Amino acid sequence: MTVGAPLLETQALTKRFGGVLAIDRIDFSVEPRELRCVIGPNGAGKSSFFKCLTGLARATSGRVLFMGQDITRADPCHIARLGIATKTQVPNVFDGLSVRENIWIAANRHSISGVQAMKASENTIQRLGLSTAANAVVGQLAHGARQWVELAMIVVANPKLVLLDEPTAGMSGAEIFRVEKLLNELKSTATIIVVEHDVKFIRRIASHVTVLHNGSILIEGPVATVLSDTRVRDVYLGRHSVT
Amino acid sequence: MDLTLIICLDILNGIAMLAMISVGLAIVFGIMGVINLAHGEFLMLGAFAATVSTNAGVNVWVSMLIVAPLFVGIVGLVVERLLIRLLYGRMTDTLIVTWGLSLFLVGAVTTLFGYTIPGISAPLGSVKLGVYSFSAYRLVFTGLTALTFLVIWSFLKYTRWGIIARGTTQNPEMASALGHAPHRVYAITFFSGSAVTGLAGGLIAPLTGVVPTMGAIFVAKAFIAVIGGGAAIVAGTFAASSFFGAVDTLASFVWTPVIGQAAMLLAAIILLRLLPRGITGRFLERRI
Amino acid sequence: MRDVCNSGTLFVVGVATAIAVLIPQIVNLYLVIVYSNLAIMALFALSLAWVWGYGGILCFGQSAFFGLAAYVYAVSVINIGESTAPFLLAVLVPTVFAAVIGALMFYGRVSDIYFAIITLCVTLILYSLISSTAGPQFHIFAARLNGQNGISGFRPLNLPGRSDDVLGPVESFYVCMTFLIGCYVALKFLLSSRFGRVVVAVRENPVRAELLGYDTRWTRTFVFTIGAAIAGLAGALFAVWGTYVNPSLFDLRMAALVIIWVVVGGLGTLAGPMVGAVALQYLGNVLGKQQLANTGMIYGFLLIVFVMLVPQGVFPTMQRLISRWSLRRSQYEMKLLGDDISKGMQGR
Amino acid sequence: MSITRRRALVVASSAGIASTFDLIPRPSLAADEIKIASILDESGNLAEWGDPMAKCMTLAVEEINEQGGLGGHQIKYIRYDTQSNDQLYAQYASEAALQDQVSMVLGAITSASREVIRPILDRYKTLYWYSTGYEGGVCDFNTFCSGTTAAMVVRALIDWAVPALGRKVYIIGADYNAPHATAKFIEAYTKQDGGEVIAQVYYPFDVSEFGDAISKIQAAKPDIIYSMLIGAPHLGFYRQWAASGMKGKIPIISHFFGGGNEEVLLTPEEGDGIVSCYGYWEDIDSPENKAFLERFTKRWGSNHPYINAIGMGGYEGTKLWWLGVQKAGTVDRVRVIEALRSGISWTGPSGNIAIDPQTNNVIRDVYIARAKNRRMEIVKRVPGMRPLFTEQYCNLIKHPTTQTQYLP
Repeated sequence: MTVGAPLLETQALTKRFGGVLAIDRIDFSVEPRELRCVIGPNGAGKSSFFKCLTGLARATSGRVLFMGQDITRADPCHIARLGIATKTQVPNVFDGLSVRENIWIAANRHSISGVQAMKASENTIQRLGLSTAANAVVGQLAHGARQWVELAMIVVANPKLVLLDEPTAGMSGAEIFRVEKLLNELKSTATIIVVEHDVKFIRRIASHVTVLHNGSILIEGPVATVLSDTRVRDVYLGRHSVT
Repeated sequence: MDLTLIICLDILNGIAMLAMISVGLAIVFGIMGVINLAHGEFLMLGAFAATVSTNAGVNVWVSMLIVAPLFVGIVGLVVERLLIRLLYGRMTDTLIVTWGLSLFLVGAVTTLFGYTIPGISAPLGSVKLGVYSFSAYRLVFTGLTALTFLVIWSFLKYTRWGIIARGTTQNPEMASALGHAPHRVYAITFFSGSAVTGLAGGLIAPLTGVVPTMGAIFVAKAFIAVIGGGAAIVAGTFAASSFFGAVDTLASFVWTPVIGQAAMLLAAIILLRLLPRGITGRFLERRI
Repeated sequence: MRDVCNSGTLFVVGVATAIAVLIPQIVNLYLVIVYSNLAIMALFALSLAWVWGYGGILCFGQSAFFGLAAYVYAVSVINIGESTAPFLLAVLVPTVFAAVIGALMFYGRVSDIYFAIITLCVTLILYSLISSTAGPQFHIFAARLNGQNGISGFRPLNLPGRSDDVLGPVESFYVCMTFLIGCYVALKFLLSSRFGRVVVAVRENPVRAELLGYDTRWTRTFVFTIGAAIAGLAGALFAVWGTYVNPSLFDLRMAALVIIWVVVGGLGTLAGPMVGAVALQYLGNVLGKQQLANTGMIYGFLLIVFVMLVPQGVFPTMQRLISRWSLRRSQYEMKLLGDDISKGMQGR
Repeated sequence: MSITRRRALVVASSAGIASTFDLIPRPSLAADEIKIASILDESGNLAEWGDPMAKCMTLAVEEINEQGGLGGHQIKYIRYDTQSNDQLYAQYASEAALQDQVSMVLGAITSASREVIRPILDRYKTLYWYSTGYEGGVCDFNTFCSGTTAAMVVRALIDWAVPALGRKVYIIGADYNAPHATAKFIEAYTKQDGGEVIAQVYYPFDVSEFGDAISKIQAAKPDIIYSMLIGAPHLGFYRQWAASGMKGKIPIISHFFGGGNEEVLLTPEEGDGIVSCYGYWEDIDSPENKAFLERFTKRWGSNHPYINAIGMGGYEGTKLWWLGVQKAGTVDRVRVIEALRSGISWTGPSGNIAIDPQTNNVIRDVYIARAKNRRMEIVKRVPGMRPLFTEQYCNLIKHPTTQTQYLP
């Protein structure tokens, strides 16, 4: 585990929806250049946790620090501007626009000119092999393809931190392999947090894993140790309940 | 003492009026998401049905409580079959069609009955309160409104149809997967919404002037009440009507009716600014 | 794709210019006056076409800015006399007003139907307030607001700085058409600019736009304000055209009418709503001269029939008829592309 | 239903044709044809007034044509339906003046719409006739107002009511110009007759709930309620008043009541006993009126709504204008105006009407009437009322170029 200040850190992060306690006093941190997987059964609070990080949901209490800066109460757009790029669980793209336009919009935010944005997006289109589809209207593409476009929108923004919520959902084996390669490329420039179910995939990409259960961290550590931990298996099989 | 009492009665009555003209719209909008710009004209049809049948010798209560709802309900059913059904999920098109419908209905009724038909007067006498006297019918009106709300609420909460209807609102696919054709649900919803609107029309017939163009003044108020109420059909409309109605009547009493009206609209703006999902959107999530 | 839109733009501009130039030559004075009114209403429809069709903001109170501008012009021209300053003021006031409302609402994350109702309330408040200014105590300097009767008989436009050269109907018609074409072209340019594409993106998917770092609240406020400015321009021209203003500008009918125009013309286009406004205004004008049946009844009936026959609105339907074949082809291509992507993804 | 559809479609197609015609400039008009136009709301909110006006005007035109028109020239009557939409007022006024080049426009029901078209018709030099009763004060060489003005009816009504019914007057009215303006007359005349106005309250047009009003009145205990409520929603007041058992406890007078056939819309239990004052009632018992009603029934059928002063305005206006034309022997605007201002006087269904050259308003009989079983029974005929307020300010003999409305 590398030393130095964490890139992202949460302190006793808590979120309630009405009466439900979605996440409960989570202390979490990732180092720069780390690829961290967050796993856990359905309803463990993974998505709520992400929502709090991206600003789509306001934490009830606790703090979120990004590069030492408090972003707990910040709006999604300001958080994004700090260099945090997000892929939500369901493909979340501009269905009415073409692939090129989608990626251009993502690039435009931090380009000084439209031309520069166009260059950036063309590069990404090449790099991710989307050139044949560049003019296709995203709404008419298949599920997997739309996820891919969304990943392209993240790549073009060259972010410091990438939050991926189930990036391989609904993808074929070949496509998953493709995503894995992309993540490995991204790792050289950005920190990545991935929420995943596919254990094989996790073993391939991640060094460290955090297991959420009932809204709090059950266990955290190297992939091998965590995945072999009995509690984790119990949690997934629903035998175990943390008290 | 009498004055405060009479003011309270007036406020109650104002609330009842607003609630009554709104609830039919709330059903249609709440369950089907259909914005019916002809809502005012449905009220007008109810009022006409009640008036005409009473003049034709039908007992006034029968024509207000049975004829009016039945007639407007049937009209609603026809409209649903001929127009609304073809426009589900096309909110904007529904806007024009119902707007066109409202113009058409006004014109048609004018052509059939002319501009002036002999009105009917409120049944029952009046009750005395010191120097004041108060129309007994308006008390009954308030009571009937409360009853209507109770019925609708329990219908939606307890009966099979109510539950299916709510289910369809939450998730049409799911509902149809469970074997309830949304179209059938919608048809029945639109019928009952129209019927309630007809009832409202019938009940206000003796309280105001019954002319073909009477609907126009109600539709905006009804909308503001319904939207202000938010997701929950009954509770929402009730809460919003109570709030707006009270503001309006009270301000009218203290200052002038003009200020009363402006105050009500202003209240609506502030409310929606503070609770961007309407009253029940915030407090009574997942209620009826 | 963008070429098509450009040629379309050129076509629209061409037609409009032709009308602007030809009409006064071929028709008599009265029709010039009618067409001026049509141009003004087209401009009004354009403002909502932008706010609703491209900004994705359903504003049920667009007429508030229209009416406000008309009143500002009337009041200030009575006080000032020379019409240039009043005209500018008439556009400025509703713009600022909209900026304030927009900021208040969008930064409160009010949206959709709730925003629609709020804007409707704003219009109706203006209606009831202005209606109740009958007494002599309600006046702005020299201009008496005069309640339901409204203000009438004030000065129309004059050449900037030369208050004696009052514009006649034909000149006014040129002015209206110039503003109409100007605004249309300006909006087209805006849409093809960087900002314009962001506007469309925000309409398409606000959450994603936020996650990409765009402040949708600001974007929406800005779009809304531009729309109000155009509506204000139309309102000012309307006051000049009719030399009267009264509270009916703020009533529910007016508020609904512009929405009807936009939908009939075709939501999501700029030219469509203009066509819709012209068509429906002209229809009303023509129907008013027949005595066969109640005008409202016929008008309403035609509206219903129209929606049933032409669901997507005039303009998009025309476009589809033109490019039906090519559209079918493009869908086929789309499928191929879909396959290509997954291939491409596995390829590397 | 199907019939309606078919008719509507027929209209649609014919409308289409009409519009294509409009695009082509019309050739100049046939010389032997006199054109006049009415610009009225024959559909929409104000239709209940516009429709009978147009019917009465049609009847007047047909009578004139039967009598041979002007030297064999028949009158062509053009009807514009403004659909209760002020924009169309502006458009149709221009069309009548510039395209049809009519000799006279009779039109506008509300003062608002009158103020829309009056300046337009002045600008395009077309004689304008406004026949509806109004608040008074219009002073325009080109405009003739043959309806009653508020001052004359209020004068008549107050002079009758205050001595007969009592001193304390409570004013309740619709919140627009005419009632606010008229209230000043009511106050002035009531004071002159030794009474006082104890309160005034005004309601927006769309209010139909009058609980607070009734409570306030019950608290104030006036001798007379002077109502200036108007339109269907405001009928709520009379209904709720009666329903509260107040009917007959405090007498209601109103020079608005009856203008919208309120006596028919209300039941006798609610309406009977309310006293009003207008320039015409269907119940006027005079040979001229009998003859008129016969002709009207013959033309429009017997089940027409009760004809009130507003409807009758269309007939009066046309007839008065025609007297001017006959006297001038031409339809030339200036000559007709001169002729009219040279003292035209006419005894018609509504009694005697004379044009007052000082104001271009009229000196006419007015009738106080009481609602009884869905009709109005005449209580008193007040002959020769002058345009009281208007004549204080307006003098077209001294200042013929005036084009304005004086507001109290």
